[in-house]
Parts: sequence; C-alpha cells; structure tokens
Amino acid sequence: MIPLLILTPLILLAALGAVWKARPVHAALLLALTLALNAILYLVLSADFIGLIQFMVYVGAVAVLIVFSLLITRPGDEAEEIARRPRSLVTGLACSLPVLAVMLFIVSRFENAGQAVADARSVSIEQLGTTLFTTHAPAVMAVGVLLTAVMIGAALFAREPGKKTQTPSDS
Amino acid sequence: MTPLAMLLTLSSLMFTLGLLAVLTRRNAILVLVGIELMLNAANINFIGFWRYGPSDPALTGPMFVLFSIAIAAAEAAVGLAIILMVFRHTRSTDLNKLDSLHG
Amino acid sequence: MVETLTPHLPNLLWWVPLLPLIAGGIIAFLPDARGRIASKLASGALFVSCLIALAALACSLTPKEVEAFAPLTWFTFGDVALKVGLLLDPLSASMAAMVTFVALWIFIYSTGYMADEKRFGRFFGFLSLFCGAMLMVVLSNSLLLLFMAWELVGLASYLLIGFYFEKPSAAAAAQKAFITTRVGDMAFFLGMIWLYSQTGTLLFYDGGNGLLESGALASLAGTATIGGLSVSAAAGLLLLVGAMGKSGQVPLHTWLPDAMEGPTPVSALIHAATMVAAGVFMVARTHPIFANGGGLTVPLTACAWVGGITALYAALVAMAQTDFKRILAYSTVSQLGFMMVALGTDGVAAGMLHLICHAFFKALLFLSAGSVIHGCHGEQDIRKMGGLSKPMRRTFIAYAIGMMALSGFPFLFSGFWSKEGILHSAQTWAGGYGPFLLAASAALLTAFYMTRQALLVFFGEPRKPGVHHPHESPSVMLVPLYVLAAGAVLLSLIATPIWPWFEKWIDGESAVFDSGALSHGLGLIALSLGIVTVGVGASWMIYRKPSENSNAPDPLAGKLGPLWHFLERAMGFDALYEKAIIGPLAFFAGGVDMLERMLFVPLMGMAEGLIKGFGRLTGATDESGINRGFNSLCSELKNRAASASRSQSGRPQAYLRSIGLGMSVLLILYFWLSAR
Amino acid sequence: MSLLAVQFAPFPQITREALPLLPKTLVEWLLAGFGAPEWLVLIAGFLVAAATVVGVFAGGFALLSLVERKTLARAQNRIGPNRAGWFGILQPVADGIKMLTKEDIVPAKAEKLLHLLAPIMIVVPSILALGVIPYGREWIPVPLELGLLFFFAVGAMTEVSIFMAGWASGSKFPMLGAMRAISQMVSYELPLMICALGVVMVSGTLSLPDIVDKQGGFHLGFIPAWNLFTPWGLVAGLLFYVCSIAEANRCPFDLPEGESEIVAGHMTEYSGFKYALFFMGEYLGLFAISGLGITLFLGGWQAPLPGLDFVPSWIWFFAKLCAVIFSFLWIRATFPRVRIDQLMRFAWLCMIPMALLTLPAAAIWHFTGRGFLSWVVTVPLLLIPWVIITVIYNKRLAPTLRTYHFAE
Repeated sequence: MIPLLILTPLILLAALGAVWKARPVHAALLLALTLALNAILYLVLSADFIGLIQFMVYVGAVAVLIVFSLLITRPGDEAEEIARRPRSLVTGLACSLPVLAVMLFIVSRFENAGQAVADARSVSIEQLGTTLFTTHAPAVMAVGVLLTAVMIGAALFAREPGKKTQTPSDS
Repeated sequence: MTPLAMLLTLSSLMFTLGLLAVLTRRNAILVLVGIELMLNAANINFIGFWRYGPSDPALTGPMFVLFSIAIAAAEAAVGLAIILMVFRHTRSTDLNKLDSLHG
Repeated sequence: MVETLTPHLPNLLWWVPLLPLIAGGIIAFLPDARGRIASKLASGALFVSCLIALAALACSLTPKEVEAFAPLTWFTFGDVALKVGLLLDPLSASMAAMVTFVALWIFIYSTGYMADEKRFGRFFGFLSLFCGAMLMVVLSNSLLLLFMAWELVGLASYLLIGFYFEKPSAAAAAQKAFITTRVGDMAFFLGMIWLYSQTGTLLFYDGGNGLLESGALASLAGTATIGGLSVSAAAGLLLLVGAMGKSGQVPLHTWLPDAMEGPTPVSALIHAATMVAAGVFMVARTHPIFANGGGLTVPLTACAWVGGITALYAALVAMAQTDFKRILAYSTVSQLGFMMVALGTDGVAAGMLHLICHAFFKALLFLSAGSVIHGCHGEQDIRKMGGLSKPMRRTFIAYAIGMMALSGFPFLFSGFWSKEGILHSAQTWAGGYGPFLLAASAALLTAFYMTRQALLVFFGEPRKPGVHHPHESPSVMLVPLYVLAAGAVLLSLIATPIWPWFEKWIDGESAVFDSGALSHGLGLIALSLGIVTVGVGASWMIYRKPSENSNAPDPLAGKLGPLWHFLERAMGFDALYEKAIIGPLAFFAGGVDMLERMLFVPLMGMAEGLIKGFGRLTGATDESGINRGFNSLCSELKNRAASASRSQSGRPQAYLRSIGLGMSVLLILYFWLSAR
Repeated sequence: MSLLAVQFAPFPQITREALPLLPKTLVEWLLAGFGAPEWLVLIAGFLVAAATVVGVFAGGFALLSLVERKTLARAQNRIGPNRAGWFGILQPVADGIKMLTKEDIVPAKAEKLLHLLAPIMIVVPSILALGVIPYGREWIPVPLELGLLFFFAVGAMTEVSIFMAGWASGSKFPMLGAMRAISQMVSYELPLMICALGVVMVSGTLSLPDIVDKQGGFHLGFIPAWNLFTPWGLVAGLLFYVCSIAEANRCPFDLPEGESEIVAGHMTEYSGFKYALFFMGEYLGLFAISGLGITLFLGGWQAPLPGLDFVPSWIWFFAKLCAVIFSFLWIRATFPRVRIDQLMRFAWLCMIPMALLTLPAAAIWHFTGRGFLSWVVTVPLLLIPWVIITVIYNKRLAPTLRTYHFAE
C-alpha cells in the first residue's frame, strides 16, 4: 500500500506536467516520465511482465517517437499557447470535470471493494504465454497483422512524396 | 480506502488529465500525449482490478493490457505519421488551423 | 373467241371499273402543267375498259341464267361478313358497253373542247373518276357496292359541275346538285338498311339467297309494316325516292338545269347519258323488289305517275327557256320521266332501250351545243344566235340528226321506236291511262321545243350583230359527233318491233324476225306519227320568221302572256323551295343563333368571370399564403441550419468537448435513473 | 557497549566460485554480527553486491580505455600511450584527473536541468543492465526471472537519454547527432531483440541463468553445447554481434559522435565530468551488451572444454568478455565508418530479414531433433536467403573500389 501512496502523487504530478507544461518537449519528456512511473506501478502491483513491456514499449518507443516528431515539427508557439490558455482551459475543464465527477462517483461505490491487503498474486510467464496463445491466439494474430499494416502505412505516410530513397552510390 | 479505490481514483484523475490535454492542447502531437495518458489510465484500471479484484485465472486484465499496449503503440505510430504528413502539407501542427472539414 | 374469254371474265371484269379509277388516281398526282398526259392516260384507260366491256357484252349475248361472279368478302365484323361482287347479265353488259363507248367519244371531244383550259389534267382526272364510279354502279352485284359507287358518282358530278369554281354560280350549282341528290341518297340508304335488316344480305344474286332471289323476296313480301305496306313496297318507295333524286324527277329536279354551269362535255356525259340514267338503272336492277307481291304494286304505280308528271312538267318548262343548254337539260328531265313511266308500267326493256338511245342522241345534242357555243365564243342565249346552219354546216347536220331522233321522227331514228315502245307499255298498263296521256302530251311538247330551238339557232338571219363569222369546230370535236349520230341511227335497227332483239335480249328470250309485227301495233304508231307532225308543225308556224333584234319577246310569250313567264321561271319551283324550305331553315337558324347569343354568351361570360375570379383567388392565396409562408419557412430553416453548421467547426477538439459533455450527461442520467 | 556483546556467527565458508561475493558475505556477516535488523542486513548485502559489480566494471572501463588506445596504436604500427606510469598503466588515472579538473561548461541556451540529467540517464541503464547478467555459477547480482526482458527494457531508456543530451544542449549539431544516434539505435535494437528471441524460444525461459545452464554439456565430447554451435545460433550470434557494435555506437557504426562529421554528436556541449560520464556510459553499455551476447550465445560462464571444472566459472565469463572486447577493438582499428543511409539500409533490408529467418530455423532445428539431420535441414534454409539478401538484393551495399578524380 505504501509504494502506491508514493507512486500515485508522483504519477499525477508528472501527468499534470505533461498536460500543463507550455513547452512541448518538456511535456513529452514528462509524459515519458509518467509512463516510466506507470511501469514501476505495474511492477509494484507484481505484474512484472506487463511492467517491463510497458517500460520497453512506451518509454523506449512511443515517447521517443513523440519526441522525434516534436523535433521534426519544432513547434515554437509556446507564447501563443500561454496567451490563449485561460479561455481554452475553462472550456476544457467545463467538459472534463463532469466526466471526472461521474468517474469519482462510480469510484466512490468501490470504496470498500477488493481486499484491503492483497494476497501474493503474480502472473508467471508460462501462464501468460499459454493463455495468450491458446484462448487469445486469433487476437494475437490480428494484432500481428495490424502492426505490420501500421508499419507499412506509417512508412508510406512519412515518405517524402515522389522522392525515391536516393543513395549517393546510385549516381 | 482500499488500494483498489486508490488505483481507481488515480486512473480516473489520469484519464481526466489526459482528456484535458486532448481538449486544450493546440499542438496535435501533444494531443497524442493526452491520448497516451488516457490509455494508460485504462490500463491502470485493468491491472488494478486484476490485482485487487477477485482472482481471475483467465488473466483477462493482463491480456487486455498487453493488447492495449500493442495497439496504443500502433496508434501512436500511425497518428504521428499522419501528423507529419499534415505538417509537411500545411507547415503547421496547430489543430485549430486544420479545420477545412468544417460544415 | 367468246369461249376463250368466259373463264377469264371474273377478274377481267374487275378491271373495267378499276382502270378509269386508277387513271383518275394517277392524274390526281400529276401537276396541272402535264395536262396532255392526263387526257391520253384517261382516254387510254377508258379505251381498254371499253374493249373489255364489249367483250363482256359479246359473252352475255348468248342467253343463259344470271351469272354472278364469286363475291369477295369486303370486311367482317363479328361473325357477319359483308360481301361485294360483280354481276354480268344483259342489263349490266348493255349499260357498261354504252357508258364506256359514249364516255370514250366524249373524252376525245373534250380534249379539243377543253384544249385552252388551264386545269386540263384536273378535268380529265374527275372525268375518269366519274366513269370508274359509273361502271361500278352498273356492274355491281351488291346493293352496298352500288350505293358506294352511287355516292362516288354524286361526288364526281359535284366536282365537275363546280369545275369553274371561280364562278360563284358554278360553285352554288355544284352545291345545289350535291345537296338535292343527297336528299335522294338518304332515302336510298334507309331503304338499303331496311332491306339488309330484313334479309341479312345485300348481294343481288348470291347462289339462291341473294336479295333479288325468291327466298329473300318471299320474306320481304310477308312482313307488313305501318300503313299495310309490305316491307318490299316500303323499301321500294325509298329506293324510288333515291332514284328520283339522282335522275332529277319532279320534286328533286331543280339541280339539273343549274348543273349546266359545268363545261359542256360534262353536261353531255353526266347530265345526259350516264349519271342521270343511274337512277333509272337502279330501279331497273331492283325491279323484282318493286314488283314484289305481283300485279299492281304501290312503288310501281308511284314510279309511273312520278315519271309522267315529270315528263309533262319538264316539257312545258323547256318550251319557255332561252338558254341553249337549259332547254336540253329540261328535255333530259322529261325523257327521264318517260323512262320512269316505262319502268312503272312493267316496260323495263322499253325503258332500258329508251335510256340507251337517249344517251346517244342527247350526248350528240349536248356536244353539238358545245361546238355551237365554242363557235359563238361562249354565247349560250339562243335569242342572240341565228342562221348558224351555213357557217357551221357539219355541226348543224349532227345537231339535226340528234334533234330528229329526240323528237321522234318516224322510222329512221331510234328515238321514235324507243318512245313508241314506252307509249305501248304505258297504254297496256293495268293501272289506268293517266301516265299514258301525260307521256303522249310530253312527247308532243318535246317535238315542239326541239324544232323551236333548231329554228331559232340554225335558221333565219344571224341576230347578234357583233358575232362576226362563227367558225366551225376542229375535226377532233366533229368526229365524235358523227360517231354518236351514227349510233343514234343504227340503234333503231335493234329497236323495231319487227325484230325486237333488244327487248327479248333484256328479258332473256331470243329474238325472232317477224315482219308482220308492225301490223298489229299500227294504232300506236299512227298516234305517235300524229304527235310528231303536230309538234313540229306548230313550232314551224310560230318560229318560221324570228324577229331581227335579239331581245324581242318570244312570239309565244305574246299569246300565253303570264303563263309564259310562269313557265320561264320553271314554274317557280326554285322560289317555292326558297320560301318553303330554305326560309324556315334560315329562320330557325336565326332563332338558334339568337338563343345562342342571348342565353349562352352571357352564361359563358359568367362562367369565364367565375373561373377568372377563382384563378385570381387561388393565385392570391398561393402567392401570399403558401409562397410567402413556404419561403419564410425555408429561410428560417436555412438560418437555423447555418447556425447548426457553425457547430461543425472542423476543429476536432470542439467535437471532443461535446462528446465528453454528452457522455457525462448520459452517465449522470443513467446513474440517477438506476439510483432512483 | 552493546556492540561488542554481539555474538558473531561463524564466517561462511568461501568457495572459489563464490569469491566475487566475498565483500557481500563479509558485510552481511559483520552486520549480522553486530545485531543489525534483518532488512538492514538485506539492503546492505544488495548494496555491497551492486558496489562490487560497479567497482569491477568501473575498473574494467578504466583498463579498457587504455587497452583500446594501445591496441589501436599497435594496429596502426605505433606504440600508444606509455608515458603515464610503467607502460602507460596509469593513463586512465591521468584521463580521470584531467576529466575531473576540466571546467564544466553549460551553454547559455541549454536546458539546465536536462543538461545535467542526460549523462546520468545514460550511465544508469548500463549499470542496471550489468546487474542482471550471470557472471558465475554463484555470482548473479540479481537473478531475475525476466532477466532478458529487463535488460531490453532498461536498454530502451538510453534513446530517451541521448535525445535529452542532444536537445538539452540547445544547438543544432547535438540535435542532429541525437537524431542520427536515436534512429541508428532504434533500427538496430530490432534485430538484436529478434536474435535474442531465437535463444529464448529454444531455451524456453527469459531468465539468463537458466539460459546459461541450458548451454552446459558437450557434443561429441569436445564441442561445448553453446548456442553459437547451432546453425541458427551461428547466424543469430553473428547478427547479435553486429547489432551490439551498432548499439554501442562503436566503430563501423560510430556515426553519432564521428569526429570527422558532427564534432562529438550529442556530446558536443558537454565537458569535464559529464563528458566522462558519457564515455563511462558508453563503455559500460559495451560491457553489458557483450555480456549478454556471451550469456546468450557463448555459454556465459560455461567452460569451453570438458575437464576444466577446477577453474571458477566467472573466470570463463571474463575471459570470453576480454576476447569479445578485443574483437570490438580490432574491428574499430580496421573498418571504415559506414554512411548513415548504408547503415539504415543494412539494418532494415539485411539484418532484420535474416534475424526473422533465424526464428523458423531455430524452430525447425528444435523439432527435427537437434541432431545431425537438423543441421542438414536448417543450414540451406539459412544459407540460401543469406546469399539472396546479401549478394543479389543489397549489391549496392558491397564496398566498391574508390575512384579518384584528379583535376585535369
């Protein structure tokens, strides 16, 4: 329970920073931080495999991707961002606070659900592997296809139109 | 305040922050940041319920999280590719400028 | 030659009426400029059909029972089939031969007479149309086909009378002719329908169940109608009225004198020889219906009396006429009266004989009149003519032959014998002497006015000072005259009682040479001789020395005074009709028109006002109510839609905000409801 | 006073194998002796174990910097550093002192915090990675069940830290250098993982000690049962070796901080101790990746020949480590630098397909009984595609003779 108490505020702070920070790169890095803390949270909750996967995928790949695209587009309009903030914040809050209210209301129902002290429960690789590849085999294949399609699609999107990948030695 | 309730509040707060980011951010990439936050909030829920909820031999929680991570990664990749393409086309990632599909 | 022809007769005979019709059709398409071809085409077609007709005549010489050719089914409606066909018996053969022969020579005559006419082609087109129709009437085996051809003949006469349609008098005359004959035709049509409804067939001879065969006749005689008349009698009367219309008998004769407006060959062909004879022929053809029930039937007596009255009336009027062709017209009317008397008194053969002879010498008279008028450059008033015998010698000779044949000069001319035959049958008629007396007096008057005409035109001094040397007609007009003259004379050969070939042939027996026949009919011959001498003598006495100036009153006028003027105005028939029929009709028409104007026009005005008002009303409501309402609704909708579309701002975040709101509201609602 | 009264437990018996664990056992023994609470003893033990690992590899780093320069020199027929101490042995100490005394310049436009954080973030993952590798039969700092996964997860952090280093220094060159480094590392991480996947598939576990145990024993008496001596293992091993060079940004693939190109890549704006940290991070990364390579393919601490049991297992590990490191140095001395597009093309169009091929090959090898027959089946399966890919498809990558255009 203690690690939870430590981690939760950290994650929320990092998330708030990611949302609030004016400078985009800072926001992205703070996102990476939140994702890392999230992974640690999973490790704390003894979902080891998922924690490491989370760490590897999100911090290793997604954060880098986001940061990379920030590098490419180099948004420089922090000033304008700050100028416009109060108005957009108000509208943003107006829409998200009710959602929060609803969720908190639902969470309040779970006030005393679940065990107070968790029993030792962990998932081993074998269990995960077997369930993954037996009950969810089609899903895994579908995700495989999806990922390949995404890879090809992203490659196509990101390619400069019309320019074949020229390599000097081809001259 | 059981750990599960703690986790749920954490995830709802995180979801709301993500939603706020999506609604207020002007830069498309930072909207993606918001979306990642929302997805992670969901994952926290799953793991929370798996960990502190009734024992679940079928491991639906972790399964779901695994798939959601894979798909989130795919989504981020495609999203960024599109944003880059739009950027190359319109030289800006400001969402308010990309409103040509208006009514 | 006869044997070879008879098998081909059925379809050959069809060509007789069809050839002139086809020629007429082709000419109709030729432009007027090509007139020369039209005359050659028409005469050629007629020449061929004349050959066929003569051949048919040769075939029918050997007496055998009536040979009706296979009828064609014209059209079927329901289970009833209307059949039409042709018939070859002595009656139709003789008529066909006469019509084609006379028409052929008239065609040749008219190529000369109409040479300088602008619409030359059109004239010949109508003529060949007429011949075709006339031949159809003559040869037809069905009353329906006969009636159809009858109407076609009426049309042709209308077209030909009104040939010079620029002249209003010609147009009026054509219309008058057409309408008066239509009255007759209506009666004919009713008779036909009645016969059809009774017997179920219109074919004359149809292998036993034809109209004129015993079976149908028996059924006709049996049924009685109103007034105790048998159906055949009533139908006979109706057919008689049809014939009177076409042949110009008394009540319906007024159109014939006016028909002289047409060119002279037309008068010759149609109003002398053929068309007017159609009525007589029709009565002869349907004689069994008239004589149905045996003895003195009502239609026959009516026919006899009508014929007698017409003969006398026309002769009287002819005496007082001053127009060259009108005199001949009235003489035609009286001769037709003679024929009707013959038919009425069971002298069918005598009537037919007189018809054929009359056709020849009346056509001759008209053609000679034509060449006289042609010579006098269109002058028709006999008072302005005189002494033409010297300058137009050959025309005078032809005219003289025709005049003598018509007035019945003894022995040499056919007219004498045929008129003698009629008087004989009238005398021996069981129904009394009335018609006989009428016919005899008419014969006397005929001789009188013909000699008057001859004296005034051909003898004495030329009265019209302006007419300088009238020239003789060209040979193309004279040759037909000589041929017709020859015909008028030669026909007497077959007409004399010594060798009454024609009558026997018509009745179907074979003629026997009997030199003694004259002896037992002497009384009648003497009578007719007397009539002729008296007529000619009286006329000679009066018109021997005609006065010099042309507008001096007629010598006879001095003696008769008012009676003369009465005769001159054709006994006022025209005036009578004018007052009796046209007057009330006009009055009635005026009344209807007034009714129309007084009643309908205001009514229509009101209706129009109503509709216009209603239209204005609906227009107003539509404009103000619906349009404005609809437009405002549309503009309202558009604005609302515009504002709504503004919500579709295209900014994804705006959409997301609304989604968030919506979701939370839904969830709140859900929990609030489930909590309750 | 109470300290002395504590009763010392007898000193545990140290075997040759457990020699490297001596400090850990010593400290535990002392604390236990002094009556420290249980959790304190546990933590102290972990700390000391970690300290030993760091100490060993920090020493290794120092040694390696010297050895690298010496071998490069010898390769280039020169002597290399021999002034600082007997045969240049103290050269690393001299470098260390130089690094520490250098002024630590922070560019004005730099992000202060990130600039500081970047070098630390580079060293940390390497150390973490070192912690999970089994050095000896007894000496496994952290015996994790998901050891391999942990290694790669931690490895993923290096990209973010490189980015931080590049971006935080504010100027163009570090940014470009960081982008090139990141793209290179991402491209080569993929084939690295796929080859490791092959091993995981065959050995059935993710935990590194088990993988090493599975490689025990000998074929035909003298060939050790290492993964390298299997058809797919050979290919996977070679690929792993090449990728590890790229991961460590060394020689043929040292584009990011290629001296002749973008100054020092993402490390341009660093000086002094931070710069030293970068180097330490790099070398430790090298140690970690080659250590993993050894555990996966060269049988970790397994003895190469039978009958050498008397030698402690960690000796074999470090011997193999030295051999691998020497091969890196050797390659650095011989191969020219690779161009960025050739590098990327080599990764995506050559390495990844072959790596993917090793998976089915391993499967077939496993299911055909792992014996001679499996060799016959899998060798063509791997050889033919390799020929196709390298010879035909990527002909343009083959080095061509340089043609010199002299000005006429």
